Amino acid sequence: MQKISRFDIINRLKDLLADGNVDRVLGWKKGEFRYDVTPHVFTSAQELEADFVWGDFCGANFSKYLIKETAKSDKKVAVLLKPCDTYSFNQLLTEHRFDREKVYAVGVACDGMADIFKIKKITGDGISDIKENGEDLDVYTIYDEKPVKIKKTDVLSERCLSCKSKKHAAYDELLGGDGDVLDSNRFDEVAKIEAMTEEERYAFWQGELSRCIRCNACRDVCPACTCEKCVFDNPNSGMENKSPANEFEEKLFHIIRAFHVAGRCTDCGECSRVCPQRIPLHLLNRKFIKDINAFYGEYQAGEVVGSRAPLVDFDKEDVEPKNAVGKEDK
Amino acid sequence: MYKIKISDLPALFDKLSEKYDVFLPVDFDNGAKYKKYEKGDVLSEKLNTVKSPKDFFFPQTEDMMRFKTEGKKIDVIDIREPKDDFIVFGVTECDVKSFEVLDNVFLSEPADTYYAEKRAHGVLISRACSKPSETCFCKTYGIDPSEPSGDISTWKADGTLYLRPNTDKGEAVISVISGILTEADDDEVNKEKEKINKILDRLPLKNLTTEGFGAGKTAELFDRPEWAGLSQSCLGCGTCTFVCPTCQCYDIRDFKTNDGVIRYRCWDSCMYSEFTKMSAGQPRLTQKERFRQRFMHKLVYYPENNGGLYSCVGCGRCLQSCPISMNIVKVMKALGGKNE
Amino acid sequence: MNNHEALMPLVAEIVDIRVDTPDVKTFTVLTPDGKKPFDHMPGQCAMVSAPGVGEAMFSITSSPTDTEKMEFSIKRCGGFTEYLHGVDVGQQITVRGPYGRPFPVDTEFKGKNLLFIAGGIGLAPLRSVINYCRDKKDDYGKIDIVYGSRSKDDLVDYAEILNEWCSDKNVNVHLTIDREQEGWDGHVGFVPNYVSELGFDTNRIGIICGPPIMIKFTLGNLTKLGFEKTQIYTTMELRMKCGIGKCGRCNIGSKYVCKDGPVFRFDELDELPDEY
Amino acid sequence: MQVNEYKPLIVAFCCNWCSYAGADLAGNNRLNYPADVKIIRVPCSCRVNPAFVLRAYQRGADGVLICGCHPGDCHYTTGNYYTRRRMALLFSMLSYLGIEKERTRVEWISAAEGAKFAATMNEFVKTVTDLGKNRRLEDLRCKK
Repeated sequence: MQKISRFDIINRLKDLLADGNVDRVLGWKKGEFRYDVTPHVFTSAQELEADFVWGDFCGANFSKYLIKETAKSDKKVAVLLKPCDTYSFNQLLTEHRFDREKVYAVGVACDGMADIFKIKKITGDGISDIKENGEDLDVYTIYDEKPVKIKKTDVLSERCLSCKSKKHAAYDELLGGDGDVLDSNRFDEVAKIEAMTEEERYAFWQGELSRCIRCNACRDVCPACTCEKCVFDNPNSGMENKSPANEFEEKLFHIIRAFHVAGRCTDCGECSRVCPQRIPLHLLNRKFIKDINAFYGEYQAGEVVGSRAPLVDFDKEDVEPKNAVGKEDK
Repeated sequence: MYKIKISDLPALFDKLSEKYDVFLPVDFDNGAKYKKYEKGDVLSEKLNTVKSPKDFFFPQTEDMMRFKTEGKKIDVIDIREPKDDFIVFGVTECDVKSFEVLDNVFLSEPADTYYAEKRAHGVLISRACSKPSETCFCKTYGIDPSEPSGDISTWKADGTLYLRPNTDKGEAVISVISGILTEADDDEVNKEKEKINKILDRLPLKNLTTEGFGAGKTAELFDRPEWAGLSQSCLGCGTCTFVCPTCQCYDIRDFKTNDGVIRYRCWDSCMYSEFTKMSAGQPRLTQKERFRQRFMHKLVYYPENNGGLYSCVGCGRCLQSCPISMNIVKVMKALGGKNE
Repeated sequence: MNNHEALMPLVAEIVDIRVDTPDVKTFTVLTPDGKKPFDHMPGQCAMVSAPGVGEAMFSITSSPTDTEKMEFSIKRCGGFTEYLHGVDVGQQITVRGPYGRPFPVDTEFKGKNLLFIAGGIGLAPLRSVINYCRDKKDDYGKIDIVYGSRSKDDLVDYAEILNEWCSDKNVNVHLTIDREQEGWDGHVGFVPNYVSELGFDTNRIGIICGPPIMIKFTLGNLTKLGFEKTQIYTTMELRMKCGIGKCGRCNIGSKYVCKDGPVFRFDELDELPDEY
Repeated sequence: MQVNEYKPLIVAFCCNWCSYAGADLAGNNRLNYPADVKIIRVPCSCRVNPAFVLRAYQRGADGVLICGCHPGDCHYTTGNYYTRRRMALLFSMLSYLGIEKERTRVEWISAAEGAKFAATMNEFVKTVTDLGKNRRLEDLRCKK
């Protein structure tokens, strides 16, 4: 159950629109089913009342949309940001990707998002409705009158299982209060892979990455991937490619994708959320984050606007590359 | 009509794989996926595989030819090898119908020989959808998932699999396994069909119609203001086009190896910004035009060129995969129906 | 066309390169054994490729009546054309085709007066029709050609225009350049205006090719002269990969430029969405 | 034994100011190192994008070496400090993906260290020879 209700959010957003502070709101729009929520720009109170949703399936991070949205008009846009989204928000500001003055950031408290894929693994296909019921989700299907009761904690999306922070890193106002930076276990999975033998690691990633269909969803959704022309789309880069033609191309794409956001990735988890093949892409990004923390000191991208990213910084006493590999667990 | 106990399916697959390469949907951690049958593989209960079976006929990447160059000389080398017969098992009716859509494109003159060769050697064994998903809307296009077509149709009922060959190719396959099949009548299958049809009436998208779309609707739909709102949060990734069983756009590219050039084709997506880009300009400038192209193509342009047939089969894959959950159903609901 | 191998190209050799303007060259192409690669009709295109560099669609600029060779006039404007402009005679390339719907030279054009209007490299696709009609002059009425370019040096096929076209009895050539230039005593001004000045009667078929902006204004001016859209043709260009209406990128509405075009009559274009 | 003796292909990115000069010195002093090392001169080791390393493997390299000035001696003052961070992360990632960590290496070689250059190359070629062919980051299309 989310701390703040849809009703309260709408009321506040309506006020903001009425005050003329903002002329539009970037929020979540309801879909055909409970879980297929779409990012949408709302321009009126009526529209908000009819279509705005807030609940366990509002995973989409709006930070990246602000680049496009703020360029459209001089009026302020209100944006709803969950705690993890605010880190991306700050990171984009650090990189001067949009004008802070044109944004009114509304932080919403988040209790974690559910993963429909995990739900379907329990209930099967044919979901007709999902109702929030305290700490549970009641999932109704067209095959049964009675709902399947699922504990939300059992179907939390991957990134929420190891939530790094319930504290908003940026906001103009908060709805539902603020939380704390959490002592997250998000590097456990990475450590598990590091502990494997070289052959096991190779086999693991071979299995994961071979599913890639190069739809580019991970890249296009990533708030840190904001190049105007990606090397993979640029015929002059020498590495333009559209298809996972073989194992090499798969690895090339994913290593470069993760590397390019290394030090800038806030670990928002959008890449893994959107992957149609459910490749745990966040484990690549987290590896870089973990290494950066181990080699160059704790760093959380997007925590502070204007912080210097580790890859555009150095220390004379930095670890030598040959000593780095395998020394991640200091 | 023939039948075999579900518990005897491994024997059936073993027998078939002696003669054919058999591909069937198998459950993996990340969803169902077509896989070449190996002993011990179990047919998935899930109807939708993440990727559609179009892969077998129109693979994501396909080498077409090689070039050897020496000085100013070029040598074109045909690298196609003869294809063996293969079976794709457990294809749902929407996916079977997707081949009709692809055939109209690839087999129309001049035929695409790469695709045609695979179609000639592929045997489609379909299956009735006993447990459709909430995202299914094949009925919208008049597709009947209780009456699957393909070379052989199958139904699952009461621990038994019923098989009915529909074509010569299908008969040939049946003759390979006839030793382990027994003859059956239609009763159980008819009961199963009835059951399926009752379920179809409970599907949430059962009332979706194609009203407002189809041949001749270009002028009416092209400049509708709704496109801007529908496409505003589209990321421009290619997920919908890559999981779609009917999307068929491709790119032809060259890869320079250390020894000549491979010309290959790979799936492309109208959602990509460089799709139509040329030195002279770009006719589809923003994501709105690209987004509109995809749906106009499926719902208007394709039917215009193919006797009213829509190039969507209602499999629902894009509903499940789109990162922002924008999809053809939402587009049809926003633009279709009666226009006031 | 060899229907069975629609995507399989033929090897061809560049046997002659003519420099037309600073950025246009005309390439003469034959098969390695010295023949014309394939037959075509005026207005049709071919996919020209250099393996590892690129493949692109070009109009065949030589006339079908030339049974000896095939020619392409190509402007340098992208990666692949840059490459072509750098090669020497003897370089092999690949070609496949012919693709697309030709100009209706044997039906609607037959017995009519023809008015060709071209700008810059836009003459390339029309040259094949012009020469076809010149070679079969008994089948057609009077031919007028209005051709303009930025400068005298940018006129494609200048030598052929002067030496052959101008000396043809039933051909009238009207040349113009955008700005005054030393050594030019012909007309100066933009093509659309020149067309209005020349004031053609409507007893003819118009065929326009050139930059989009030129096409737009010329069409307007022809309409003012009383031309119907049903008697004006043009030829289009969009990005293509397959050439046979399957790869899905050159469509305008339900029409594929590679298959249903590149030649369109303006009333046909009116029915298509404005996305080109 | 001699028939199939495996000779690895090594790509060495050498910084123009130190390592490339070091290679020169090695040559002038007639110090031997295997001919299978292909040197690519770069203005600074910092010019080496991680994609270059991967592309070298794609094109058939069995080992990749990045050579730059000693930290603190960069011609551009700080370039190699960035190289150091970048490559530390890249190598760690490659190892994470199960690719032999010994295949890729960074070495600091000054213009005066001709002997070190030759010794490094000899030693690296031996290491890669022992590892065998690069199988985990190969692109089959580029083979043969």
